[in-house]
Amino acid sequence: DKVTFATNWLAEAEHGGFYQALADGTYAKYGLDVTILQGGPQTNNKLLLAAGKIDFNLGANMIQAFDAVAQNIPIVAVASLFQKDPFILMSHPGAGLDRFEDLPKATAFIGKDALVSVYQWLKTAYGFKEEKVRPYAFNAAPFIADKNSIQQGYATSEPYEAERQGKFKPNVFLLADYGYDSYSTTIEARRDLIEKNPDLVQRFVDASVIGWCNYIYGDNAKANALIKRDNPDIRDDLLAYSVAKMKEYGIVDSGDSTTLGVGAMTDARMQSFFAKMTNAGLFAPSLDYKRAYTLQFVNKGVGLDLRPRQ
Amino acid sequence: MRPMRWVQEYGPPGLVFAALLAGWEVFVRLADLPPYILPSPALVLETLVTDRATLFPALLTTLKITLGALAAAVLGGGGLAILFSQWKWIERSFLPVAIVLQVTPIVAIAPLLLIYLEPSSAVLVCAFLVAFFPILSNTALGLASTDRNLVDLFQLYRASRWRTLLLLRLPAALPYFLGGLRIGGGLALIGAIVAELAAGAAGQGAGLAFRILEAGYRLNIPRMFAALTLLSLTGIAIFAVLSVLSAYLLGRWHESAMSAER
Amino acid sequence: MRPMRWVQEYGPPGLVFAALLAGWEVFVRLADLPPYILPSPALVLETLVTDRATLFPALLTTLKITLGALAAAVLGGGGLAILFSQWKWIERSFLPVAIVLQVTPIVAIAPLLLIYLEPSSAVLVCAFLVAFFPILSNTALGLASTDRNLVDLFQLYRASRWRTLLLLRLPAALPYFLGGLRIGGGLALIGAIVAELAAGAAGQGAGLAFRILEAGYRLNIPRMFAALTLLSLTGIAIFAVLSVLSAYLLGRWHESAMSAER
Amino acid sequence: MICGRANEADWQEIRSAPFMLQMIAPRRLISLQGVGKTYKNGATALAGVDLEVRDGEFLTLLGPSGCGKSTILRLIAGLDSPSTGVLTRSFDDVGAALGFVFQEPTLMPWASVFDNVYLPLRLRGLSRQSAGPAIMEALGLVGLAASAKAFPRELSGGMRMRASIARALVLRPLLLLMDEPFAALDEIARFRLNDDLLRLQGAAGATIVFVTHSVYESAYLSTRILVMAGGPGRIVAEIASEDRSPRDENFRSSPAYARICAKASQALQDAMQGDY
Amino acid sequence: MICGRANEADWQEIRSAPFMLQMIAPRRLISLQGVGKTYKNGATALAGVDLEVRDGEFLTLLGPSGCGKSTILRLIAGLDSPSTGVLTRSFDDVGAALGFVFQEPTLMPWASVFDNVYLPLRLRGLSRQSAGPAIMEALGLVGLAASAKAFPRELSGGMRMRASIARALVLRPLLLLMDEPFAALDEIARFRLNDDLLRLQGAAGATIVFVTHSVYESAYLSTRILVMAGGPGRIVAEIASEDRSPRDENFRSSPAYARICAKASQALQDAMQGDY
Ligand SMILES: Nc1ncnc2c1ncn2[C@@H]1O[C@H](COP(=O)(O)OP(=O)(O)OP(=O)(O)O)[C@@H](O)[C@H]1O
Ligand SMILES: Nc1ncnc2c1ncn2[C@@H]1O[C@H](COP(=O)(O)OP(=O)(O)OP(=O)(O)O)[C@@H](O)[C@H]1O
Ligand SMILES: [Mg+2]
Ligand SMILES: [Mg+2]
Repeated sequence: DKVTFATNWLAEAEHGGFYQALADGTYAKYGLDVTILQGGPQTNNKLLLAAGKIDFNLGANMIQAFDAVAQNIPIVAVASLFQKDPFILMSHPGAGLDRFEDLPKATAFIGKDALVSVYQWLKTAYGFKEEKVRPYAFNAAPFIADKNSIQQGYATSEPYEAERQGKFKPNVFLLADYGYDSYSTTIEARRDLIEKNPDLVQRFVDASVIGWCNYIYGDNAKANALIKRDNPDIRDDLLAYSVAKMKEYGIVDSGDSTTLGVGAMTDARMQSFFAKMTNAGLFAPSLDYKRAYTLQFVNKGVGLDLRPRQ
Repeated sequence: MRPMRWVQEYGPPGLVFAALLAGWEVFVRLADLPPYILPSPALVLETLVTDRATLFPALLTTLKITLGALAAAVLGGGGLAILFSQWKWIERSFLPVAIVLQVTPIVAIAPLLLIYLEPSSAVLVCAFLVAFFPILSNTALGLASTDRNLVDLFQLYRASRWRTLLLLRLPAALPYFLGGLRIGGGLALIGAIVAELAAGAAGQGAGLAFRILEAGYRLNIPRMFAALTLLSLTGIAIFAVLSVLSAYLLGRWHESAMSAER
Repeated sequence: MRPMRWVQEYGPPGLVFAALLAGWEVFVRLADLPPYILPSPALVLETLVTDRATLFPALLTTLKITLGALAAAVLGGGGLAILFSQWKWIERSFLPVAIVLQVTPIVAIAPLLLIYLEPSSAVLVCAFLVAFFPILSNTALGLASTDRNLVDLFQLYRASRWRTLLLLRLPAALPYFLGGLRIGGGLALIGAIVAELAAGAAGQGAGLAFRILEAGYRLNIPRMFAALTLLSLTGIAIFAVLSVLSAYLLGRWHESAMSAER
Repeated sequence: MICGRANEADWQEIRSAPFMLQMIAPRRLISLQGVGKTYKNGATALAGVDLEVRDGEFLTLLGPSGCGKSTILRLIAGLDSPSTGVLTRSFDDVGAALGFVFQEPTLMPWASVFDNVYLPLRLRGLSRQSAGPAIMEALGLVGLAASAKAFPRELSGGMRMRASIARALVLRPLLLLMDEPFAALDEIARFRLNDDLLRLQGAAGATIVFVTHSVYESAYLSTRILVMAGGPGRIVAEIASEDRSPRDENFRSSPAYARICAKASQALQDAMQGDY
Repeated sequence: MICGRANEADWQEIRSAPFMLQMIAPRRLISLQGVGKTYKNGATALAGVDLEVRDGEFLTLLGPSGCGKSTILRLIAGLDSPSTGVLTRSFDDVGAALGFVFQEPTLMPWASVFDNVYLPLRLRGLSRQSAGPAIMEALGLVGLAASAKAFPRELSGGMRMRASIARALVLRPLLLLMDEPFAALDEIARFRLNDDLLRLQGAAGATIVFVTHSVYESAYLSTRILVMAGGPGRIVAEIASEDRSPRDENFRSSPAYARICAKASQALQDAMQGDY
């Protein structure tokens, strides 16, 4: 079957598992002919999914999935490949911003998409203020130039660039460690596809999960080659760094996934996260958030056998 | 006779406008498009009303940036055009710089600006950069298009450069300048949007751009369209105001502003 | 005498340009700015050379979109201006639509366009939307500024609307149109950049916009500046070509293109 | 022609004419009845003008500056419409070859002299090639053959006016409206062109409505002179030139010529009574 | 004036003049020596022109259309520079009040008639208020007082030209260059303005260089007439008007006037030999 899967950014290690499944023939083995469509800074592929132009979309977090429910958009998260959202805040070391509690007083370089989601939670949970926010346009220079500032990022890339260019090792705060328990890098599909062709969805989920396990634990050279083909500007050292960080933080494989398999999602965590977001004022408590996901395709232990035995 | 004429002038555009809206509404209904792909005009209007508390303050913010940028563009673009017309070597030296400023993408230089400027000034600078070039270019063209015989006349009276500029070249360039202004007005609005996205503050004091983007992220497409509608109406209003100004300033002497009858 | 004149004409801008570059270099060195904040011109040049394999194909992609958009803008903007000049009710009905298209932010409508169009066409449409308005607006102004006495002459000879357009209004509007084209040329380039960001393909076939953004993301600021330099040079080249075209077409008759001596 | 008693006066004149040709009542090409013209800014250029243009005549309008002569030509050409009164044309609007020498040259600055003169032929569908001889002939007539390739900006004032005359003549129009065509020319060229004009008119049987400030020119050329007064513009006198002798140097020294000159001068002087 | 023998000829004329005033060699304001002018497109408008303008004289240039009269005026005014030869000015460039009536009205379309005439005074730093009387006087002179508030577009051709004349006169210039100023005016207005011009010149002691196509006008006004021929433009004859009797209707019927007219006509005819 021909399917198109859209990511949320230019090809990078954070999409590694999908490229892995494509590169090593896992998708093919599951009878899928997959095209990966790269995202970009101003693209909104979720609308393409809603309009039926693509079959699967990479969801950055669950907030947008809840949004879809709120707007009656029939999009459902069917698997979550990241157990922890790699979203971080980073600060300059030794500038009085070494503890998470210090961060709200700093100037914050935050992108618009994070501002309308994560940051809203940070406001209620930790007292961050919108007045401190400066726009972050995927360019860390203003952060590096200002010692009293913090900046958003992904654990897997921004600290590396800041370190390399800024010649200092920034403090990194993974929000997942501070209570931000959104799933991340979800696979989203249209509800009608789930209903009409659950088998296709299942095969795509399973193959992607296997791809991710192989990317993290196996030989990912081919996947990286494919990533570099799609995005020639990315460097090997960055890819290596990203993979290392994903392992270090247990982004892909930690908690539930160690028993349920990569891609795992649970009702309990969804409920917890939704409660937090409701608290932050993002959603009405009455929202039927359960429509945003389905556990039908995950928690089946797929790929557990690919984990290295400790 | 007056009302007849009014109907004649504004009837067709009114009809076309109504037809466009109706066609849109019908299309949405027939194709049964969900609101997140294309909301119907009725829904957009409804959203405009229900979300007015969010949208109108945002409009105000954007409007402020727009007008500030337009004013800066008039001063900057017009002033530069005047300098260019007075000293050819300045034109040859700095026109390339002006072109570079025009074609440099805001998103690329916004971070640099953010390092050195307050966000509010950075936004103004970005919006200015988008809007100033048409005014510069058209004014320069107008200044260069001054009737040669009148230039001779001023030379005859040994008018100084500046008086020639003030009394001859500027009035002669007025139609061109106003044309540039009409283009620049819309661009200032886009500039405000782009600048806000690249360098602007968010949250409380955010402008329409942020609202549009936010609505897009939150997949609230009807609200996005409501904001876009406000933006469009603002654009039309700016153009209309500048057209009236144009007609007022040129009415008695320039062909472009005169009616066919004499 | 010829070379003397050449020096006189291009000496000052050359000096200014060199001074700007030197000032930039000195500033970077004295302030000891790291390359990720502001790279020195020397470094930018070096990067331009070392990264040429990435940058020049990207430039080519962007250039293709730019020229395509400019051509579309000439046809679309010019054509619309002609329609407007021929039927007032069309102008009154569709000018607002044109303004709406001008002020609608690309980033907001690109996702919608992508639903209905191929990415490559969507990019072209976006870039076109950015570039067409100045051409439309200036051409319309030019068509309306035709010498009233010549219009009378054509009316006398019972020239048809279209012949009057072809033989009278179009030549008369040429200086204005070319002015609009010079503005539109730069805007088409920006449009290509913006469109690429909002709707373009990434990776292999990506244009300069992605290189700039990606380089910014990776804090590879020297490469970002190298790409920006290419972009600026492209903008200047487009402007220069259009200026030469302008001088060629207007040289013998329009004040704006004539030298001071007779 | 004045005050509605037009026809009676006509017949008297025609009866007194020496040639049989004149006995046939000429067709009326144009007639203005009680025509007034008020411009948008409120200035009244004409009030109550009665006038008719007859087939084949050479009608001259004479009057002080600003009295409405150009306005009358524009009304006749249909470039403006009267604010009051009636204007009727009895020639086929579209078919009739109409020529108009405006008071200002009105050339297209982007076209060469040749192309400017080509314009009327081009609008009739003639190719540049086939129009060539006619254009060069017209340019030759006004002495501009050598400047065919020049652009209007490169011409002297008189040359521009001559190009404009050539453009009006190139169609060999049946009705020719000329607004001070020779004002920018020296007397010798003027005399030459006067004769050329009469020759062309004779050959084509054209009707000419002419505006001039020169009493002498009007006396030399016209079959009929209308003297206008300003404020607001109206027709105050009509002088028929009953002499049909050939117009040449001899005519300039004939008593008929002198008489017409004197009459016209007097009428003009009367018209300007009270004027500045 | 022709061919370098200027001074001798001058003296002969001056000696034959009836008034002692003429015995004092007038100061030379302008002198052109071997001046040629070739335009950028290669057209040679003037070749080897020797000419001087003396203080207080009324010098008229007469010649066929396109022979370079306007070009000479432009050179004198310093609006163009000669391609060959030398042009010297002995008056203070900036201080001397210079007036120029261009061949075309050259009015600013965005300014009223009043403001157009105000321009030269404005450039001298006068306020609108204080310039008012002078402007209205100049407008009255050309009969445009009633149209002070009109815009150029709302004027007739002759009225525009008159506004342009008013603008040139309003400064009471000491050197006045006039390029066919009265061509668009009727004879009566023309005569009136001729007299006004002479009166103004007498009162101010101004020098006038005048271009006209009318032999009669030149004979009536000038102290000296230069006849030019074209292709390329050059001066072919000089006619000094030795009669200093007052210029009025009597002068027009005087034998001196008739003699000058005849001479000028003949010179013009000779000059146009071979021309079209
Ligand atoms: N700007 C110009 N470029 C090229 N040739 C020119 C230009 N101006 C004038 N000429 C040429 O120079 C010659 C003299 O022009 P000029 O205007 O001095 O004539 P003129 O004597 O004033 O004629 P007229 O009585 O028709 O006004 C003409 O043959 C004309 O074609
Ligand atoms: N477009 C216009 N708007 C307003 N008033 C006008 C316009 N055109 C002409 N007039 C006025 O109408 C009157 C007649 O003008 P017209 O041009 O017919 O005069 P004319 O007899 O041709 O004069 P001239 O001999 O000076 O050319 C003038 O008083 C003039 O001011
Ligand atoms: Mg007239
Ligand atoms: Mg001349």
